[in-house]
Order: sequence, then C-alpha cells, then structure tokens
Amino acid sequence: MNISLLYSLVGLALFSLGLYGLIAYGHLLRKILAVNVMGSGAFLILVALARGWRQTSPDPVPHAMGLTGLVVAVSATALALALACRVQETTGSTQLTEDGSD
Amino acid sequence: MRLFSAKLIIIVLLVALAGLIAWAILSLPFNGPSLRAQVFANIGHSGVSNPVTAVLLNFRGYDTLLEIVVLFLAVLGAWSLGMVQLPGPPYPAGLFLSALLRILLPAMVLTAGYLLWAGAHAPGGAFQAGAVLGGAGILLLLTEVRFASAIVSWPLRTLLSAGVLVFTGVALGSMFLGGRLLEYPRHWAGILILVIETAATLSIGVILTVLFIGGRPSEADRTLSVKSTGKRKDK
Amino acid sequence: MSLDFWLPLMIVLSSLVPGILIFCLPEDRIGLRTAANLVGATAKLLLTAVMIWGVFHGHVYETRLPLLPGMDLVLSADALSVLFATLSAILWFLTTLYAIAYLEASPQSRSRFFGFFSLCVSSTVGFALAGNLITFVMFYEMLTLSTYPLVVHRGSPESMRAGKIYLAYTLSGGAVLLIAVAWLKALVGPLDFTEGGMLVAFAGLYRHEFIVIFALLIAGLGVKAALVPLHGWLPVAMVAPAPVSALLHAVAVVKAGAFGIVRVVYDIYGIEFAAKLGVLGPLAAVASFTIVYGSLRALNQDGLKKRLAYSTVSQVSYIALGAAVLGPVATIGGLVHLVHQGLMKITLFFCAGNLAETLGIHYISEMDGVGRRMPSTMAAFTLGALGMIGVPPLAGFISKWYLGAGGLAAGQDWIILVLAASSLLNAGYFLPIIYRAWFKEPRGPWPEDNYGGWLETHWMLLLPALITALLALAAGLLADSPFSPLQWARLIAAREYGL
Amino acid sequence: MVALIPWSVWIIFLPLLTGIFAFLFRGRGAQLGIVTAVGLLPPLIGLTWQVLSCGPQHYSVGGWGAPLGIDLYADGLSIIMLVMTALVGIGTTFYATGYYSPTGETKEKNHQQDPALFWSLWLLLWAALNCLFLSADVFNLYVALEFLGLSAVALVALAGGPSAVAAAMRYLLVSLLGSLSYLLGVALLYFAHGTLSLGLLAESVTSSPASFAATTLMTAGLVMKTALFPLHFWLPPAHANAPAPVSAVLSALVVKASFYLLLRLWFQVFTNTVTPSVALLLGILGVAAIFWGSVQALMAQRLKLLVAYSTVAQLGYIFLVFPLAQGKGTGFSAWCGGLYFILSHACAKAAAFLAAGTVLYGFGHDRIDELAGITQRLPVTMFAFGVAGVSLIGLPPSGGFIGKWLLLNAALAGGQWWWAIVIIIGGLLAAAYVFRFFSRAFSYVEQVPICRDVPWSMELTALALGLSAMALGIIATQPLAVMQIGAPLAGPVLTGGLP
Repeated sequence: MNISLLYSLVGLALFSLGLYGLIAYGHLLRKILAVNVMGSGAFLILVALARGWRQTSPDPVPHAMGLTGLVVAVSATALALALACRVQETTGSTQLTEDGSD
Repeated sequence: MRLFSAKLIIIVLLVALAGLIAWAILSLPFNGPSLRAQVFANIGHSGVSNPVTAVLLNFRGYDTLLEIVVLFLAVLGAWSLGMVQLPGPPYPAGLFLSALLRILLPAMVLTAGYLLWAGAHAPGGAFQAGAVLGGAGILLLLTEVRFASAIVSWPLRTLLSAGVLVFTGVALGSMFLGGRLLEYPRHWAGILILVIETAATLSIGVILTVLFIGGRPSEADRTLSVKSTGKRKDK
Repeated sequence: MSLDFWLPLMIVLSSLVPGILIFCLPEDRIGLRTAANLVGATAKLLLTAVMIWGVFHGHVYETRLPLLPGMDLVLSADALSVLFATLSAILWFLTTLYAIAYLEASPQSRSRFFGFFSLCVSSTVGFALAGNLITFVMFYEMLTLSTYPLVVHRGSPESMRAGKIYLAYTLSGGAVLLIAVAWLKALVGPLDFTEGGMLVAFAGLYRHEFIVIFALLIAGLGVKAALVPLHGWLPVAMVAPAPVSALLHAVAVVKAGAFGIVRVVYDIYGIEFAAKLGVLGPLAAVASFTIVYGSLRALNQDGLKKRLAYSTVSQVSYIALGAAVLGPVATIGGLVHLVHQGLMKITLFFCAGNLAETLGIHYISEMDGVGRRMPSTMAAFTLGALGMIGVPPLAGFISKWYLGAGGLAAGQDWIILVLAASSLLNAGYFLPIIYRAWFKEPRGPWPEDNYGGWLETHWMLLLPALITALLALAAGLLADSPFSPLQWARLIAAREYGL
Repeated sequence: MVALIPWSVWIIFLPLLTGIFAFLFRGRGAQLGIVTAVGLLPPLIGLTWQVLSCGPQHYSVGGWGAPLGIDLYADGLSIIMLVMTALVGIGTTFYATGYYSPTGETKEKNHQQDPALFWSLWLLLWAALNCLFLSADVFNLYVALEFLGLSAVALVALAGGPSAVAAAMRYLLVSLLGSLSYLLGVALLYFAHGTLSLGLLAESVTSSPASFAATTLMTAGLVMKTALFPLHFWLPPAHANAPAPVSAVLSALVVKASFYLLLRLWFQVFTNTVTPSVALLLGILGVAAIFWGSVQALMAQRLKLLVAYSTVAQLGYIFLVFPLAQGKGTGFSAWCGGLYFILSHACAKAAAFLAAGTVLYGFGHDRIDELAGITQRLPVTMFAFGVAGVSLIGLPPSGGFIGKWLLLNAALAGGQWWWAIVIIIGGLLAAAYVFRFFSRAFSYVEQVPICRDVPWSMELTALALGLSAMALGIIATQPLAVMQIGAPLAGPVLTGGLP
C-alpha cells in the first residue's frame, strides 16, 4: 500500500471521527476539539495526496491550500474558544441547550 | 436506549460517508493532473524560490490576503464579546523567570526573523514566524502586565491591522502601477513579498497574542492594572 | 404616447396617487385629506366620462406595459369594462362624500382609512379595466389586501375576527384563481380578454383541462362573489364601517367577483364555447341555489346590515345567473343587474349607516316608526328595497324582466320559478322593514343627534343616499334612453354575440 | 476606457478597506459606512454595464490566469447577487446610522454593543459577500465562505446576552462543519482534475467516484450553511437574537451566499454528476422546510423569531429550483424564478427584520401578544412590514409574486404540478403568519404601549426596502435580462402555449 494513500485514509478517519465527535458530544470544548480533528483530517488528506503516488517533489498547491486552511482553522478555533468561555460565563453551562430559540 | 439508537444511526451514516470518500480517494487517477508543473515553470517569475511560498504569496496571493483578513476577523469576533480584564501574572516574576525571559524573548524574536527570511527559499514564512512571535507575546502577557496594558489603544489596533493594510496596499499599488491586482512589478516581487510577510508576521504575532486574551482588553483597566502590578486581581 | 395609451392607466392612478398622498398626511390635516379625496374622485369621474364617449365611438384605449417576457400588464377599455369602471367611479365619489362625514370623528387613524379606501377603489377600477387574466389576478389580490384594513378598521375583537375570516376566504380564493390562471397560461400562452372568447381558438384541445380550469376559476372568483358555499365571509364582514360595507357590496369586492365570472364566461371561454363544454349548467345551478339560499337566510336576520348582507349574497348571483344562460337577452339581464344591484344596494347600506350613525339603530326591531324621524333616509331606503323586490318601474324590475325573458328564450323555463321565488322572498324580508318604519309607533323618544341642523342628519350622509336612490329610480324609468345601463348592456351583448 | 476598469476589484476592496478603517478610526464608522454605500454604486454600475454590453467578465488576479492563479468572474448571476447585496447593504447601512446613533443606544443594559465593531464587522461582511459572488475558484470560495462565516458569527455575538452568545456559538460550529465538508470536496476535485478554477472544472468534471463524493460533500456543507430543513436548527436563534441590522443582513444575504454557490456548482460544475433523484430529495426537503418553517412561524411568540422562521420557510422555496429545473424545457424558467425569488426575498426579508428591529427598539420587547395597537405608534414601520409581508406571501404586485409565478410556470409547463400545489399552499401559510401579527398590530386598544422616539432613518429604510420588493414586481424585465447573461440554462423565461 502506498504511503500517501495510507496517510490520506488516516486523514479520512480523523475527519470522520471529528464529525462523530461534533455530533455526539455536548460539551463545547469537545465540540471545538472535534472540529479541529476534522480539520486536521482534511489537511492531512491535502498534504498526503499532494505527494502523489510516486512523485519525488510534492505538488505545492495543496500544501498552500493546507496552510491557508490551517490559519483559517486557527482563527475560527480562537473565536470558538472565546465564544465558549462567554457561553459559560453568561449561561453557566458548557453545553448548548436544545432549544436555543428563546 | 433511544440515545443509543440515535448514535447508531449517526455511526452508520458516518461510515457510509467515509466509505464513499474512501472509494473516491482510492479511485483517484494514478499520477493525476496537477498544477505542479505550472508552478515550477513559473517560479522563476515569482520572486521567491520556495514553491509553497510562491503559491501562497504570488500565484494564489489573493487567498492569503483574504486569509489574513480572516485572522483579523477572529480578533474582531473575540472583541465583539465585550471587554475583558487583562490576565495578570499569577505571581510576581521571580529572579529565575526574569532571567529566562531575558534570554528567551530575544531568541524567539530572532527565530521569527529567521523563519520569515527563510520562507523565500525554504519551508518557513510569515505564519510560522508570526506563530513564534505570538508565543513570545503570550509569554509576555503571562509575566509582564505593564507591557500588555501599554499597548491597548490605537497602537494595538494599528499593529493588528498592519498585515491586511500592507498586503492590500501592495495589491492595489501594483494595480495602480499598471499591472493587475497583486501583479507585482517583476523585479520587485521578491522585496514586495518580504515587505508583505514582515507586516503579516508582526500582525499575526500580535493577533495571536490578543486572541489569547479572549476578548477586548479594557482600556479603563490600564491605570488599575499598572498600579496593581504583581498582585493578582481575583476574579 | 397618446391619450389612447395612457387613459386607462390614468384612471387607475387618479385614485392611487391621492391614496399614497393621504398615507403620507398627518392625522390632523383634515382639509388637505378631504381635498385629495375629492380631487381624486372628481378626476376619476371626468376621465371615465371621456372614456365612455370614446368607447362609444369606437376608440380603443389600451395601456400595455411589459411585465415579463410574454406577459404584459394590460389595462384596456372595452364596453364591459367601461360599464363596471363607470359604476365604480360614480359610486366611489358618493361613498367618499359619505365616508368623510361618517368617519372624521372616529378615533382610529383616518389617514390609514382613506389611504386604503383609495387603494381599494384603484384596485377595483384596475380590475374593471384589466385586459388579460394576469392583470386581472394582480388587481384581484390587491383588492383583497386593500380591503382588509378597511374591514378591521374598528380594531375591535369582532372586527379582527371578521378580518381573519375575510382573509382566509379571499386569499384561498385568490390562490385557487392563481393556480387556474397559471395552468391556463401554461396550456395556451397569453391570456388576453377577447370579445367572443379567447379559448375558442383552442376548441378541440384540452377539453378536460378546460373544464377543470373553469371550475377553479369560478371557485376562485366565487369566493368574492359570495356564491354558496363560499359566502361565509360576507355576513361576518358586516362589522366594517357602513361606507366600507356599502363599497364592498355594491362595487368593490362582491361585485368584482361577479364581474370576474362575467369576464371568464364571455371573454375567456366565450359563452358559446362554454356552453359546448357543458359548464354553464352547473354554474346556473349554483347561482340559482345561491339566489334562493341567500334570500331564505335573510328572512330571519334581525341585524339590519346582516339582512342586507344575505340579500347581497342572493342578488349578486343574478349576475352569475345571467352569465350562465346562453342568449343575448339573459346576458343583458345579468349585465344590467351589475349596475342596478350596485345602485340599489349602496342606497340601502347608506341608509343603514345613517340610522346607525344618527340614532344608533342597528336592529330591525328598533326601527319602529323611524320613517317619521328620518323621512328622507327612509324614502331612499324604500326605493332601494322596492327595487330589490323588482317592483316596476324601478331598476330591479328591468333586470329581472330580462333575466326571465332570457331564460325563456334559452328554453330554461325553470329560471322563471327561481326568479319568482326569490322575488317573493325579497318581499318577505324587505316589506316588514318598510312597514315597521312607516306605520308602527316609535317605542320611545329618539336620542339627540350631534348634527343639530334642520336636516334629519348630516347632509353629507343624506345626499349620497338620495342620489343613489334617484339613480336607481332613473335607471328603471329611463331605461330606454341613450347611455342608460340597459342600453350599454345591449351594446355589450351585441358585441359579444357579434350581432 | 470605462470598459477596461477592473470594477470587480473595487467592489471587493472598497468595503474591505473601509471595514479596516472603521476598526482603526473608532467613531468614524457611520461615515465610513455611508462612504461605502455610496462609493460602491459607481463600480457596481460599471460592472453591470460591462456585463450587459460585453457579456461575462473575467479578471485574473496577479496576471497568472487560471488554473495557476485565481480568476474573478462576473456574469448575470453574480450581478444579481451583487445588486441584491448592495440594495440590502445600503438599506442596512442607513438603518444602522440611526440604530447606532449616539442617542439611540439599545435598551438592553447588560451589555454594550460597540458601534465601531459593528461597522467594521458589517463592512467586512459586505466585502466577504462581494468576494464570494465574484470568485471563480473553488478554493478561494472556501476562504470567502470562512471570511463570511466568521464575520457573521461575530456580528451575532455583538448583541451580547446569553441567547445571542449561545446562538453565535451554534452558528459558528455549523458554519465550520459546512466549510470543512466543502473543503474536503474541493480537495477531492483538485486531486481528480488538477484545477481549482470553476470554469475548467466545468469542462473536466465527469461522472466519477471522486466527483460524486465531492458533490455530496460540497452539497451537504452548503445546504447546512443555507439552513435547509432539517439542518435549519441553528438559523432561528441566530437570526432572531442578533442586533436588528445584523438579522436583516443574515436573513437577506448571508444564507443566500451559500445557496448561490450551490447554484453555481450544480448548474455549472456538477452537471454530469447530479441525478434527478438528488434534485428531488432537495425539493422534498424544501417542501418540508416550507411547512415546518411556516408552522413554527405561526406559533412563534416573538416577532423576530416569527420573521426568522419565515426565512426557514422561504429558503425552502428556492430549493424547489433543483427539481423544477429538471423539467423538460422549463429549466430556464425555474432558474429565473429561483433567482427572482432570492432577490425579492432579500429586499422583503430585510425590510421585515428591520421593521421588527424598530419595534423591538421602540417598545423594548417584541412579544407579539403585547404588541396590540402598535400601528398607532409606528405606522410607517408597520406599513413597511405589511409591504414586505405582501412580497413574502407572494401576492401581486411584488417581486415575490414574480418569483412564484415563474416557479409555478415551470412546475405546470413541465408537468410537475405537485410542486405548484406546494407553492400555493406555502403562500397561504405565509399569509397566515404575516396576518397573525397584523391582527394584533391592527387591534384598537385604549392604552397603546409606550414607544420611545425612533430615528427616522430606521423607519424609512425599512419602508424603502419594502417598496423595492414591490418595485421588483413591476420592473421584472430588466432583472430577467441580466439573469440571462451567462446563464447555464437557456430557453424562454415563460414556457407554455401553442407556437
């Protein structure tokens, strides 16, 4: 089995695990972590497949995409953490209630 | 019991989705089409020799410009949650910590500078450098409250937006000079990229530091926290 | 662009523009508001007069503005639309006068009322002048929307309830109409009204579709025309102020529905094509049933306006009945009733409003001897009521005569029975009122009114009622003179049947 | 000369720069907002003119050109979206000058909304929208989506308070999930086809596992961001709890952005991979959204929540485009109908949210049961809400009607009549929830709740937006002409009828 293929499947596994975590867990920190796991999975796929099947030097475009995605993910995570803190401060809960419509 | 079955459905759906994607990945063409050749063919005109940097700051520089805006937005988002008090140091900096800081901080700044410069031809660049600077900033925040409170006003806002502003300025400037948006004049490309990256490094460092605070530093706190330097404000 | 192009649009705008102006006026600018109302109403009358003259002399007035590719907004003046537009223009003028006197003292927003009042008339006239089904639907919905605020004007719980019921009926009707029109459009393309019927060109195609679409169209319009069983909103909507009821029953909503049925039968399907499809029989049956049912329900209503409302349910279906019988005589009967019923019914509602506003009378049982206190009002009422019954030489007699003769001519003798039954019932619910008012002793002293003049009530309340009563009388007496409603209906029938 | 100016660059960078300046120069936000609103007009007119006269416009950023570089691209669809953004954006900007004026601080005391941050975030959001509508590169679109998502979340959080923060949190997580799903799809597309350019992908995407998986991932991500039932759960709290100008922008524009991308991908890139059954699925979910959203709106206790659920329902309509476009020869009609619906919904929904925001601002709450009689206090705002409601219901003459009419036409002419029934019933449900509020607001009560002074800019912008939704019902030919430029589907706007 090709190594970049293996890595990309690991990335896919991470993506799916993250997705599961995001849906299944209520705690906001866990949800934020889950999103990050998903993101890591996606970036791993980008970087792994950039190497191609047997190319000597990788394709730089997916690398750049991964880097850009990474920075976006950092920004979003920072905002999410700030929001989560604020949610805990104002509602006293680390989870989102089912009915947020109030 | 009900929860269990709900989870089961989720898992089944996820497995199906993962299977679909896995199938897609496995069926991707062997040595499929890519832009690799094009990147290497044009790298000579990009002003840098590291292909990833060339893509990030020249070929797809517009993405990177927007991405710095996104980073900047994270600060605005955190600030829109209202004021927070600057975190004070948990206890006065001791002798050892002060000495360590004196060595560590310059080293970090130096590392950041190196990463920035190296980006032109090797892995590195503004984000890596900015991240190191951000680390330095957080270290400062945790130890030296005077520094933190001193920057809370227009200097801070200028630093935060410098990266976007310089990048935009260069982008539009090259358009005014007769090219297209972000079409650097050929011989200036290397220098302009360095200018952009320097500004971006600074901004990224400051942005990451500010994001660590998790809200808008309250300006009213300034005098208070300067007076109470070294004492923890219980919250 | 010439007058021929702009005139129909100008007639619509002559009330739309004052309406928008009135919305913008502050509450206390009574003078300006009244001026805007009256200028608009007068302008509309004059423009309509120009149009009557022109159409009579064979002018073609048509405003055609592109709405979508292959779909125009068309306002055009043919003989039929002029008939309805003229009725609206005249009655709007009188109702405006009446409404000014009736409502200026009320605590609710008058700017809002008169604004929507003008919008309502604009929609009615637009409905009258609509040159294709799309434009027709547009004004149909506008009419629904602009009358809602009028119905709920008082803002009391029962008027809000009435408004809700009104909307539920008319919006559903509009939805049914819309789907029918969209379907027809998808089948045959542009839907311009054509004298003699526009679907005639498609005879032999889509027979089943056309029958279903006819049913949908009539159902959609039947809500407004208050065909049983779609009439439920009308008696409830009686809580609206008197001028609104007058307008709703005589010109705007109910009449628009009936007019719409006439349009669909004559200018979309064409009466002969419709007869061939076999859709006229059911329509005649529904109309006849409505005529009898409405009259029966009117018999035992004590509320004066409620009795008048059920009377409307019955009377408006004469128009639909006229449209459902093949033959020029019945057509004339139906069309002329469009005008005659309007004149008579608006008189009755004006009078009912006068009684309520001046003496606080809302129930028939309170009307003992009121003829002596308000003789002019009750005289007008009597004229209107006798006309409704069909006493010669009043307007109602002319309509019923032509309808009956048309039924006989078409070989549908049972129509005579329907007419006879209805007239008996009409007499049954109107004559007791007249008897009470003139021949019974008042139960007690009448309350003081606020007008204090030598007239029995405010002149602006009295005058419109008297004028419409006299018009109803004149329409019957002078039926053979040129430009009378009857002559005009003959003109339309002649053009429709290509005589 | 004018033809050569890269207007699209200015359309993106003007709001981007003013957004950053609003952050740098605190207290100058309102001025910068107005500069942006006015300053965007010339480039927008210029670009529209270019597209109208020379067809779709390309611009390669950095001079590299696709596939190495990133291209900007503007066709009729982009222009429609940009103009829609500008209409709502200009309205929101003027509204916000009143809402965030020094005298007009919001009533909620427990948090301060920072005007400087609002202006900065709002102008950046505007830039993000313009970015998205002009990009022709799937990865650049990912960055633009994140740009948009983060600014939108930050704006929701700006309202402060527990429910707003929680709503923002939920919104962010959903937005990230959608973006990541989209990103993975982009990755698969790139590895399969070696390009990120929309135009080149359109040529090379064939039915393969990778493109099928990419379709699934990207559609799922975007559908989530567009809040299609049952993935709509995040929308009502976010839209109802945000500050008034933000709610308007979110409902009118932000959800449309991801839908726009969905349209682009489905009709330009994935033409070979999407199947009628997936289109049908989206249509069925759209139907569910119409019913679910309407029922929730009918039961909502708060006005802003009512309007937010109305968005859920109205978004359902635009998903009907997918199955309707599959009909034979009706694709273009459905395409135009969907776009027209988006355009008019943007104006109407912005007007409705701004009006609801004014109510909240004036009375300090928006509990529908306690809003009896408020038309007496805020007549202009209520009129604006009414006009917007007319368009939301889809009654003529309004943009909503044109959109619905075109969709109806596509359904009936394509033989998919069941969608027509849904469209009609959805309109009736919309009428039910709109008038549910109005029957409260129109009620007459002696003690009308006290309302504090509302800046005129707030009342008038809501009205102006409502009236533009109306105007869209009258001037439909021009927007339709723009929609045709570069449209992926061709054909007559209105189908049907015999040749």
